[in-house]
Amino acid sequence: MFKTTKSIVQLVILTATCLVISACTNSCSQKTSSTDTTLHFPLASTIKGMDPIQSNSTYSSRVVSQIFTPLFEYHYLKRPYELVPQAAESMPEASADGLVHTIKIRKGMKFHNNDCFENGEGREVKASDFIYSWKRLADPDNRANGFWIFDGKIKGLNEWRDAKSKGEADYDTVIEGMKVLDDYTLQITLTKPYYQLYYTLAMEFTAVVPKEAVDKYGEEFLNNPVGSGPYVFTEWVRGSKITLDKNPTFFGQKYPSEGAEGDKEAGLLDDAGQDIPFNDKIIFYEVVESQPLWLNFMKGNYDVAGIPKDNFDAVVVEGELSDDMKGKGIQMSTYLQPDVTYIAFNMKDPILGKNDKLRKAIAMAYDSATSIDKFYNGRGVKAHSPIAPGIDAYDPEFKNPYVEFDQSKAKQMLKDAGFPDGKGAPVLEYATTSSSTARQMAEYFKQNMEAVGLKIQIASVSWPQLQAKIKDAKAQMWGIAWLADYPDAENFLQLLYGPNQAPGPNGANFNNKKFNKLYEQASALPPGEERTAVYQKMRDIFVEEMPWVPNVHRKGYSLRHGWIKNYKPHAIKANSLKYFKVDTGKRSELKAKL
Amino acid sequence: MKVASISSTAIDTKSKQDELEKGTSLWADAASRMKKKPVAVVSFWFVAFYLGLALLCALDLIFTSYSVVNNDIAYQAPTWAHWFGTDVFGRDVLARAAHGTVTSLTVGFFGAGIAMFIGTFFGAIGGYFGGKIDDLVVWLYTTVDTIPGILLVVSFSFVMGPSLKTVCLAIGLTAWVGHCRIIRGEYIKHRDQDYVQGAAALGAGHIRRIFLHILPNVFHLILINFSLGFVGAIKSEVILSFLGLGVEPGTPSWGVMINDAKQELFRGVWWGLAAATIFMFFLVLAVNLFNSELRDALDPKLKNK
Amino acid sequence: MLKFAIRRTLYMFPILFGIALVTFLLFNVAGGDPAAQAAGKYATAEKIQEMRESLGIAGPLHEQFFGHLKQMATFDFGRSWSTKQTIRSMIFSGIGASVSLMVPVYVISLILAISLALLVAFLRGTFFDGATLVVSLALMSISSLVYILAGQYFVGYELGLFPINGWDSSLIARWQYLVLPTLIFVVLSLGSNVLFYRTVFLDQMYQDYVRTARSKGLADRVILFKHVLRNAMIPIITVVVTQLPFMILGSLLLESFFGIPGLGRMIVDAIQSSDFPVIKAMTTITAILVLVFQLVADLLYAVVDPRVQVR
Amino acid sequence: MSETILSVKNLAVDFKTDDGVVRAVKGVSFDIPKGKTVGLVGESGSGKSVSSLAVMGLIPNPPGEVTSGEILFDGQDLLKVSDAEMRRVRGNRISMIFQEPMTSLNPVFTVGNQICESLILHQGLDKRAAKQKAIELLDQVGIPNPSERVDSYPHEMSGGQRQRVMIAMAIACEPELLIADEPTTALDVTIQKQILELMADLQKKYGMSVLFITHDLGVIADIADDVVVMYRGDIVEKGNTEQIFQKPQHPYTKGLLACRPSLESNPQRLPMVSDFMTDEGEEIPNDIEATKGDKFVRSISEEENPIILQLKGVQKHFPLQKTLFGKVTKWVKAVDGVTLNVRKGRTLGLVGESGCGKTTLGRTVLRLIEPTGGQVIYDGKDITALDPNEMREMRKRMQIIFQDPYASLNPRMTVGAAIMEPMVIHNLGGSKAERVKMAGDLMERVGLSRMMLNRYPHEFSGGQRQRICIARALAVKPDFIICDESVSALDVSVQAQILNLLLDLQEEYGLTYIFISHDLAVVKFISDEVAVMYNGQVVEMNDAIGIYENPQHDYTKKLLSAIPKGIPKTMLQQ
Repeated sequence: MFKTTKSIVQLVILTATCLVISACTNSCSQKTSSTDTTLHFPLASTIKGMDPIQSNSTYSSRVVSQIFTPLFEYHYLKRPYELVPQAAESMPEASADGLVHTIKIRKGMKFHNNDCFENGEGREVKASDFIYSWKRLADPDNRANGFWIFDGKIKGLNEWRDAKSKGEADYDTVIEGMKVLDDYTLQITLTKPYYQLYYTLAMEFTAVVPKEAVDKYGEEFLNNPVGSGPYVFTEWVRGSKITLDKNPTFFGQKYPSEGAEGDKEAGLLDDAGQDIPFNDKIIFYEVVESQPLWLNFMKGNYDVAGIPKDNFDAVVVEGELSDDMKGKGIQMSTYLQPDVTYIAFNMKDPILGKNDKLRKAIAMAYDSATSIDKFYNGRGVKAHSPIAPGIDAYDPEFKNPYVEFDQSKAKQMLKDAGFPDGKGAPVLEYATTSSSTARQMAEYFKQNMEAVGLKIQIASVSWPQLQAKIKDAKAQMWGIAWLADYPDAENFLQLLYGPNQAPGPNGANFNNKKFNKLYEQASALPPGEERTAVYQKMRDIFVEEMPWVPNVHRKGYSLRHGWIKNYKPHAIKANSLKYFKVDTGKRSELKAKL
Repeated sequence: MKVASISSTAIDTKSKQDELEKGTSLWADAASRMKKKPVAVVSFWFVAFYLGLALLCALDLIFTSYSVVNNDIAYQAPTWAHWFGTDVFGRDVLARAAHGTVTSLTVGFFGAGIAMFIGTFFGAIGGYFGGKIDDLVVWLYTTVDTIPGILLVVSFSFVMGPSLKTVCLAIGLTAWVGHCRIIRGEYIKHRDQDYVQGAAALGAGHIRRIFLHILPNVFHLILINFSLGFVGAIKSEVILSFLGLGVEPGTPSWGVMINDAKQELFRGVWWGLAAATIFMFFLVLAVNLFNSELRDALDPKLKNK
Repeated sequence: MLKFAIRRTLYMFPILFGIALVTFLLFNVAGGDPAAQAAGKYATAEKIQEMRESLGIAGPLHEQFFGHLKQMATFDFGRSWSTKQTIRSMIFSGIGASVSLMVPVYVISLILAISLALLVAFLRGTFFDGATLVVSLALMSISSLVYILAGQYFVGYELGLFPINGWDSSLIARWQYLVLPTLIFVVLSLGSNVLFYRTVFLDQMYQDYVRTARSKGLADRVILFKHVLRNAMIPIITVVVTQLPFMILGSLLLESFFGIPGLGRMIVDAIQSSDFPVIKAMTTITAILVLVFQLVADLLYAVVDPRVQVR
Repeated sequence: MSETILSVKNLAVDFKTDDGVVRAVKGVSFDIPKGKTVGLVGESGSGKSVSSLAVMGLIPNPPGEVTSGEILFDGQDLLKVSDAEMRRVRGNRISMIFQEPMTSLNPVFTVGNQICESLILHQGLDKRAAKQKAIELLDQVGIPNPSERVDSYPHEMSGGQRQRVMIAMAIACEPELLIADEPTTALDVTIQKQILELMADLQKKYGMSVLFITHDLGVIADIADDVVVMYRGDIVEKGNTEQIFQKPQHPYTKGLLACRPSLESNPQRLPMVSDFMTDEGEEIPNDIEATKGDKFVRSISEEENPIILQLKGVQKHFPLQKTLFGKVTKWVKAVDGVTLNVRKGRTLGLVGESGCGKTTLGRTVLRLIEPTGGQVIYDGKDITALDPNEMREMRKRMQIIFQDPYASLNPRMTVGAAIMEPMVIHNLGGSKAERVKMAGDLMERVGLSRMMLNRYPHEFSGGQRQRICIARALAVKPDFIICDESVSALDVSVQAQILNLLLDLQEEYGLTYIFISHDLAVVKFISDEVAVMYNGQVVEMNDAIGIYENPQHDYTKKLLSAIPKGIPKTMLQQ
């Protein structure tokens, strides 16, 4: 009896010992040699692919923008944001009526070396490659996410698109509005003035792709991206990590030598005029859960991180990074994001759509200041209109009377709306996604409404379901956010333009004739005071109608380890990784302390 | 025809009541044996405690503060006033955990109850009748069994929208397979036993044999599987919350509390996780222990071991 | 034996039909509209309709069902709607990850649980037996989510013994990421496994043949390891083999939390993005795997248990 | 006085149960002389098996425990030796054969492997030598083709062969003492005879002592030199076989011997233990000889006893093997064309060994199993053609009592509810109170108190349960009852009571019985006519006396000759 017991115990102990030994021989954090300049960059989500024409998420464009190059980009350091040439040789020349734009592209710019090319060597990028890439964006077969930027704007493009879907046109068909003047010169002709055009030419959607790669990889191009950017795609372990290597044939950009105020003092100009990119390799990590992302950052396995909402109090003390974090060499940057979060009403809803007083009552009953504290750790500015900070028509002084939290006024308004103390009002449905935070926000909204007597039912659904609900105009109210694609108020106001109704981007189905007219008027105007005035008129109509409850313009907080040099947050464009520099000496020194 | 007189175990003719000796049913026998086991008694009282707690909470007699919002004291660490601190809206975590009992017990009872009902019904008719009916039952449960449970549950909540009802139904509609298999096996075993054959010889019909004769003899398995399913349902609720398919937002639930903890832990808020885990741990452990004792007491095979 | 295998294989067809029916009902009829989502943030009505057609969800239901059956029959589920990869390549890349997590988990927990259960069965009725019973039940009384949260926080972060999560495509570099999830998985499955195997062993300990073996003068050790173990292997093998498909399919929770790009994670992603082809493919493949391994279990049963005559 | 190999002194064994400590063996003492066979006889619960397990040191602990006494084997107290030493004795010097040949062998090892185990362990043989020895042993115990069968698995052998394997295993190390615990109880009589002969041969060959435990006095008489009679944990009488059988001293022994139906006599009623002894164990004067030599026969007349049940070519075939497409290629012909007549108010005995189809036939008659061919005509109606409603009506007239009283009552139903269920189904007795009264009357009629109606089956003994089954069958006032091995699971003393009860009821209600049994003596006692079944067919039918005194068919003859005569071998030699 004793013998058996012993042998089993031995077995158990042996197994356990093996585990422990294996644990101890393992170096517990990722090894980084002192000369390894790899940038470890976490993405708080998985991404679907790396095809520029589909890259509509912040996470995928983060990766795409390292591999591909559009014509323009934003100056890395200057604020407000300023377009500068990237693949283009210089900024374009526009005709007097603003309809014809001529753009010169860089000479000697090459695609990444890839098997799709002869000998595996990337060939030179020509003007025709851009035309090809844009046709790809317009090709109905590709169902590109980004086509809206050109939709109805470029002469002959929509016609080509229709013809293509009927099989009457192909990529060789010449489009009037997109011409190649010579190998290095392009000309775009617009149907009407489109002052956001240059912005769109800085978006990843318009980046240049080689036909050879698209032909070779077909549908799987999104898994095998070939571009002309500073980094070359090497490997993607889907759902886990993406490895990019420095592009040896990159066309040679330099680190900018001028910046905004204070940049020099911050050391952001130390590397002025040097060749970028600095780092040999970027590894992106797809980390869905916030806990492992944060823990890995704290271990120094990731170089940068946002601050999870729930860690905020531990990390930021009175707006400053905590001493503990500072002691670890961690640095923080904050910046206002050109975005707005809001609660949208479905204006087609028979109750909400026809009763502006009810909408206003809801807006006044909602305590957005507390919600900013609670859900954004105070990281944000209360929103009064759809237009976000950092954009021409944004007025920090502007006050929307209906978003001032006041329960008694809200009750009065509710009475005016025909529902004294909520009596007679039906139960309203608030749709939300089901993540912890979204759910808590919904609960918070419900609590606020119940305080004035309105009954709310929360429908918690998946993100695709929420989108489907909005696109079918079946949702009543929902919380959502919009992040600017480019720094122009038009990008926000189009969310309320009547013809953009669901399934278009105008999910609230707001359709106000005056507003629509003003929108059309503004789009024909060049940037300037006149246009800003029109934007502000539109804003005032918004306030009178309140198709949304604007909630917050968020503030970005980003953290990085002390060994990351040249870090400056950029709210619109995600291609800044090429400017970052890993200080390897400092990395080994600081990491040892973590 | 009075069926009740057969199913009820005692014959209570008033005139003869005092004459008749009292019999001890196998249930009473098991109960008396359970009473002698301290573990069984303690776990029974634990479960009873939870039931009482849930009842009092459901009637809003205790921990009435569970939904009182006070944003000024959000995420307060445990104090004498709030033993398990407060949550994101300054609500008392202990009160919420206590009210979470209602949710958990509801999910446990209805989830397992639905599963038992479906599983017993199909298992009984399949095992009893055999042949084509049995083929159909086997086909049904094999089909359900081979589809990953999670996909089924997700689809149900797609259709019905997440709510307590959905959670119960989704769990019930997926968890019956194992039970069905066991019950079917038992019915196959029992249908040929002498007491069933005897009932048949006395003229008892199928319904009578299935429900009045065999069912009471497999009922202990239903009870045991119910308590296993009960525990499974409570644990599933947590996973469903993780997938965002849990109860309606605002309803106190351990699953939601544990799920929220995945972020809260890092701001040092451990009490939500602690409260939910402790509440759940003791309930599940008590049911598990009770089940294990119940099995010993009810399963004749294990008797005298 | 061959005839039995053929019959069992044929038996899979009605089941597969059932699976096709259930998945179709759930996803094509009752599920959300994937087209709206796939169309993106600047969608138009035409674009969505266009999308529906290209996704094969536009026609009348019976045509859709026929298409669904055809896909299942040809194993050609096409490409994922969201990642555009062929589903075949997605599955091949996912299997490796899932298997490299689940094989160690499986082997370790099997060895550990069986040795513990043997020990407990041997010491039945003692304090050690009772304690193991209670500890096992206690282990089963904590949500698996709590194990993961606590494991990542304490073992990965506070103690820093292993990487908190991560992945490496090289098998050799990968293992360090696997330690923590493996550890957690083993712990969270240990309780129920020990109890199950204990019951299996105890069942055997009271069989008449054990008494016969004792009457021959055999030592308890021999009886346990030779007679009891061999008989207990019969139910154990059935359970172990029928669990094998889940080894390939991986663990949904662990893969999500530990960033392991396996099939479990793939299913979660597909659910969250209503990626029907992937869901259909995974459902069908799971079902076939389950059925195949049930068949294997039955055949193995016949090998281990001489009493079973497979006809 | 011959040398003693084993001497048990004052042995007491306790069992802990949930209801307290039960003393199963209350201080017994007996000796086993070298080279002799001692029969340990007693009814269930007498403590005979526990005593033998105690000798082997195999009392399961917990819950059992030897609380006092000595077991001297070859001068050594087995209760005091270490585990390791005890293991050297077990299987080597003392070995044991168990009752259940089906479960006592490990199903996953070959029989050879299991025989070799003790050879390798105790005699230090290597594998090849052990296997060689195993083949020899199998040959010795009469397994044909031993060099092939050595690699067989237990399930590939018949019950008798398995018991031979068990014996081979037990004698492998040529033990000094062989303990056989009911080794033939689960076997058919013809097989039993072979096994007993084999054991006697082997004992002679090896000069072993044998402790033979059984409830069957007939077997004891055949094999034992000395007899020890146990009753409720005590030894009531011991002595040499002839003396016990000729001049039993203790009233229990007297009763036991008397209540056994025998082939030689045919009394009108069986004597019962209670005729000899009160419940407290006091003797009641009685003369055993009174019934000896009775040859009671009931008359059969066409007027009073017309043929009420006719079986015409009844068939029941079960499919055994199917093709891929469900076509049956092999059938088991459980009942293969049986034609029989049963007379009203009389008993037809149906006798045969296990697997002969007698039980299937019984159930087919009641349509508990649907026949695949033939007709069952009861009182002029073809039962096989009745619709469900007519069949339900018919069930009032035809009833069945099963073998296992433990399995045939629903354990979750009070006996009152069980007895009243048929009344509810068939709407007998207007009110519940009336039904309770009727149930009470039935209880009293079968010899139980009406006060017990609210009790549950598990609170009754086997004999009482069988009485309840009879009461339940009587509840519908049937005129025909099939008794399917209805007394086979009972102790002899109880069996006698039930048989007498059945006879009384037959007289009182004019019942017709088909009495199915494997026990020829019982069938002979209770039946007017006897049919012998073999391989699904009736091979011989005659009146009860005739079939025993003048068997025609070879199988009947074989069956009769295999029955232990119940006469001590020493007397036969005289």
